[in-house]
Amino acid sequence: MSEAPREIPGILAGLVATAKRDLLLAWKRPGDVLNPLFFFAMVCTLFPLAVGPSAEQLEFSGPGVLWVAALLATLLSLNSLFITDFEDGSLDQLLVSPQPLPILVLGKTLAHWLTSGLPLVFVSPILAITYRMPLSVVGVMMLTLALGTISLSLLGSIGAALTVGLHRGTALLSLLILPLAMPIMILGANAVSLAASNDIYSTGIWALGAYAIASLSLAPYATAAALRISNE
Amino acid sequence: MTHKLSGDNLTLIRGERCLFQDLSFALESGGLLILEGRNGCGKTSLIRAIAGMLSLEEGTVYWDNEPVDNQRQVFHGALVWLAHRTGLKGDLTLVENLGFEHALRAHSKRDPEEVYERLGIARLKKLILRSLSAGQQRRVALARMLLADVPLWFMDEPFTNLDREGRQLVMELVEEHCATGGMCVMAAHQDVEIDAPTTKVRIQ
Amino acid sequence: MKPRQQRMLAVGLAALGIAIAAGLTLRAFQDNMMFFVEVSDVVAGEYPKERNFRIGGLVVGGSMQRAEGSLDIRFEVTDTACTVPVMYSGVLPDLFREGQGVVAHGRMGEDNVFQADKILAKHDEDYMAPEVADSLSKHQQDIQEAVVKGAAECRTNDS
Amino acid sequence: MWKWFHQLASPPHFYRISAILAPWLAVPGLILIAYAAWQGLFVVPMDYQQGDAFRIIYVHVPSAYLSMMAYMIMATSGAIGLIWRIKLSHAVAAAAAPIGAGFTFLALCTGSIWGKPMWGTWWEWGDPRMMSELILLFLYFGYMALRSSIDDTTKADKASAVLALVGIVNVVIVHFSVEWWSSLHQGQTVFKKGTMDADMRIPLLIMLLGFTLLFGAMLLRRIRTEVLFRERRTKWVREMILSPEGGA
Repeated sequence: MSEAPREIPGILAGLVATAKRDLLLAWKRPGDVLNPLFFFAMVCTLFPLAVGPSAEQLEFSGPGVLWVAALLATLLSLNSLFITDFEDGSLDQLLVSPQPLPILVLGKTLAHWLTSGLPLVFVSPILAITYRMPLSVVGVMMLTLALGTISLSLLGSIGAALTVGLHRGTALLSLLILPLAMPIMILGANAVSLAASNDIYSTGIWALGAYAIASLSLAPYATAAALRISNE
Repeated sequence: MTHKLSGDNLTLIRGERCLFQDLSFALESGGLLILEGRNGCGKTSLIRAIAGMLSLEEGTVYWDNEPVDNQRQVFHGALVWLAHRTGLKGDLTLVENLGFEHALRAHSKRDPEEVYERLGIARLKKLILRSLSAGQQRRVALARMLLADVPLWFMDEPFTNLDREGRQLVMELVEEHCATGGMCVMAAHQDVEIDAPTTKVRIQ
Repeated sequence: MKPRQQRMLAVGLAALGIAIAAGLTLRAFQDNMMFFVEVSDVVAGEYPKERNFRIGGLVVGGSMQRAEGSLDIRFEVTDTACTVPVMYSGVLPDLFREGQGVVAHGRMGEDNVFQADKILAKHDEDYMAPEVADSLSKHQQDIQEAVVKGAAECRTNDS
Repeated sequence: MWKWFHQLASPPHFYRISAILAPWLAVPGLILIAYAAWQGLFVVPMDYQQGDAFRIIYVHVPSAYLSMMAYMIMATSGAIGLIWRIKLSHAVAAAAAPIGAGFTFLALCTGSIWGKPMWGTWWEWGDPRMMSELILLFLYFGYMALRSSIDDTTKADKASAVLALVGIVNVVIVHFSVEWWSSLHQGQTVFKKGTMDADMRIPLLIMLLGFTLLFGAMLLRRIRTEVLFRERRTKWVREMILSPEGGA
C-alpha cells in the first residue's frame, strides 16, 4: 500500500468514464436502445390508424403525435436507467466512489440521452415525412426534440432515482414523470405546429433551451440526493 | 501515515426496529474490525452506515478524527467496498470492468498483471463476466479491491460464493493488507480466522 | 482539485446555468411579444408580413356586421388611437361584446382587413353590480365617442 | 423564540398544544364560512355580466388558493425535514398532501362548473390556470403514490420531499408554458388588471380567512393522527393512552 496521498482524477474524468461505460453497455445490448425506437415508430403508426389517414388531419396532428410518442418512448427507456446498477451492486460502488455523485449521475444521464434521445431525433424525420411535414418544419422538429429530450432525460433521471428498488417502480415512474414532462411537450409540439403554420416559433426554441440548461444545472443534484435516499 | 476510523454513539432505526443504539468503535491502521451478529440483525446496515451509504439516526463516524460528512470525497477516496452484489457488469469484460473503476480513482502503483496472476484470473481477462463462475467473479471483485490500493477495506459477507481455497485467499489478502498498514471493516456471520489485531462489535 | 474547490465550482456552474436559463427565458418572452402587434403599428404598416400575429383592443361600438346566412363577421378593433377592420368566420365566444376587449389571431389581408382565424374574448376581470356597470357604461359612451373621433384623426393622419 | 419552536417540534408537546389549538381554528373558521356563504349567496348583488354564476368564486377562489398553499406547506416542510432532520415537519408534509389534493379537486370542479356559463364549456384545455391546477392534482397523486409505495417511513419522507421540491418549480413552469401556448391571457399591455366592488370583495376575504382557519384545523387534526401513528411505539404515547384521561 502506497502511503503518499494521491490525486483523485478530475471530475471530467469521472463524467466521461461513467458515460463511456454506459455507452459500452448499450453497445453490447442494442435491444435496450432499439426497443424504445420501435415503440416510438409504432405509436406514430397508431395515430393515423385510429384517427384516419386524411392528409389534412395528418398535417395538423403530426407535431403533437410525434412529440407524444417521443415522450412515451423516453419514459420507456428511463425505466432501466438505474435498475440494473441497483441490482448488480454498481450503484453502491457509485455511492462510495471518490467522485462527486452528481457528476457520475450526469455521466449516466448523458449516456442515456445519447442512446435514447439522440436516436429519436434522427429517426423522427422518417416518421415526420409520412405525416406530410414539410422539410423546413422537420428541421425545427428535430431541434425541439433534441433540446426537449435533454430535459426529459435529466428530469426523468430524478424520477428513475426516486423509484429505483421499488416493486411497482415502472407505473410509479410514469406517474411521477409525466406531470414534470408536460411543459416540455407543450413547448416542443407547439413550436413545431407554429413552424408548420408559418408563424414565429422561436419562443418555443428559446424556452426549451432555457429548460434544458436549467435542468442540466439542477437535476443532477436532485437525482444524486434521490439515489442516496433510495439506496439506503 | 496512519489513519483512524471511529464511530461515536451510532444509533440506527429502520422502520420500527432499533437496529443498534449508542454503538461506538475505533479502528487504527493495521487493525481489523469485525461486525458480528445473527442474520438480519443489522450488520449490513451498520457497515453501510459506516461507509456513508445510510444515514444514521444519531452519532458520527470519524475518519482521521474529522466527521465523515464533512469530507465525503476524501473518505470515499480512501475506501473500497465489496459486498454480496459485486458491482461488476456481466456484459463487460474483466478489463473493461476494472478500467471503469480505474478511471474514477487515484491511479495505483500496483501492477494489474501481477494482481490477476495472484488471484488466478489472468486467463480470463478477455472474457465477459457473465461467462465466469460466481467464484471467479468474486475474485475479479477482489482484484478491484487490490488495484484500488487504498487504506480502508469494507467487506460485507466476503466469504459468500467462495470455496475453501477462495476463503483462504480472502483471509490471506486481509492479513497482508493489515500487515502493510491497511485496515479492514468486515461484516461476517461466520467465524473468521485472520491474524491481525482484531476488534469485534457484536450486534444484539 | 480539492473537494472544497470542486464544490465552489459546482455551485458556480449551477448558478451560471440558472442565469443563462433566465436569459433564454427572457429572450423567449421577447419573441412571444413579437406575436402581438399594437393596432396603431398595424395601421402604420409595421407588422410581420406573411406571418400570423395577434392584435388586441376594444371592439368599436356599433361596428359589428353579420353577413346573412353565414358565420362571417366583420368588426373593428381599436386601441383608442387607431382602428383596424377584422374579418372572422366562425362562432364568437360568449363574452364577445361591443365595447369589450378582444384578441384576434390571424394575418393581414391585402385589402388591409385583418383576417382572423381565432378570436379570444378577454375574460373580464371587473366584478361589479349591474347598476354600477350601467352608470359606467353611460360613461363609456363618452369614451367611445372620443375613441371614434381619435380613430378618425388617425385615419386622416395616414392619408 | 427558537427554543419555543424547538419545543413545539417535539411530538408529545405538539400533540398537547394542537389539541388545544384545533377547536380554536375550526369553530371561528366555520362561523366565518357560514357568514360569508350567507352574504355571498343572498346579500351580495349579482354581477352585471355573469349574473348569479359568479357567486361560485366564494368557493372556487379559496379552494384554489388553499390547493397551492397546501403544496407550499408540503414542499417547505419537506425541505425543512430534509435539511434539519426535524421529524415533525415530515409528518406535516405527509398530512398536508391529501388535504391539498382535496382542495385542488374542489377548485377544479368549481372552476369547471363556472366555466360552463362563462366560456360555454365545462373544460377549457387552453386555460393556463386550469392546466396548472390539473397538473398540481397529478403532482399530489404522484406524491401520495410515491409515499405509499415506500414501506420505510423515513425513506418515504425523504424521497417524497425531493419530489415535492422538484414539483414546485414545475407548477410555475406549467403555468407559463400553457399561457404561452394558448395565448388566452395575452394582451396585458392593453387591458389592466381587474377590480372588484367592495361589497363583493369583503365576503370573499371573509371566506378566504374562514377557509384558511378550517384548513389549519384540518391540517392539525391530520398531523395529530400522523404523529400518533409514527410514534406509536414510543413511551409517551403508551403513557398517554394508559393514563386515565388520555385514552379518549
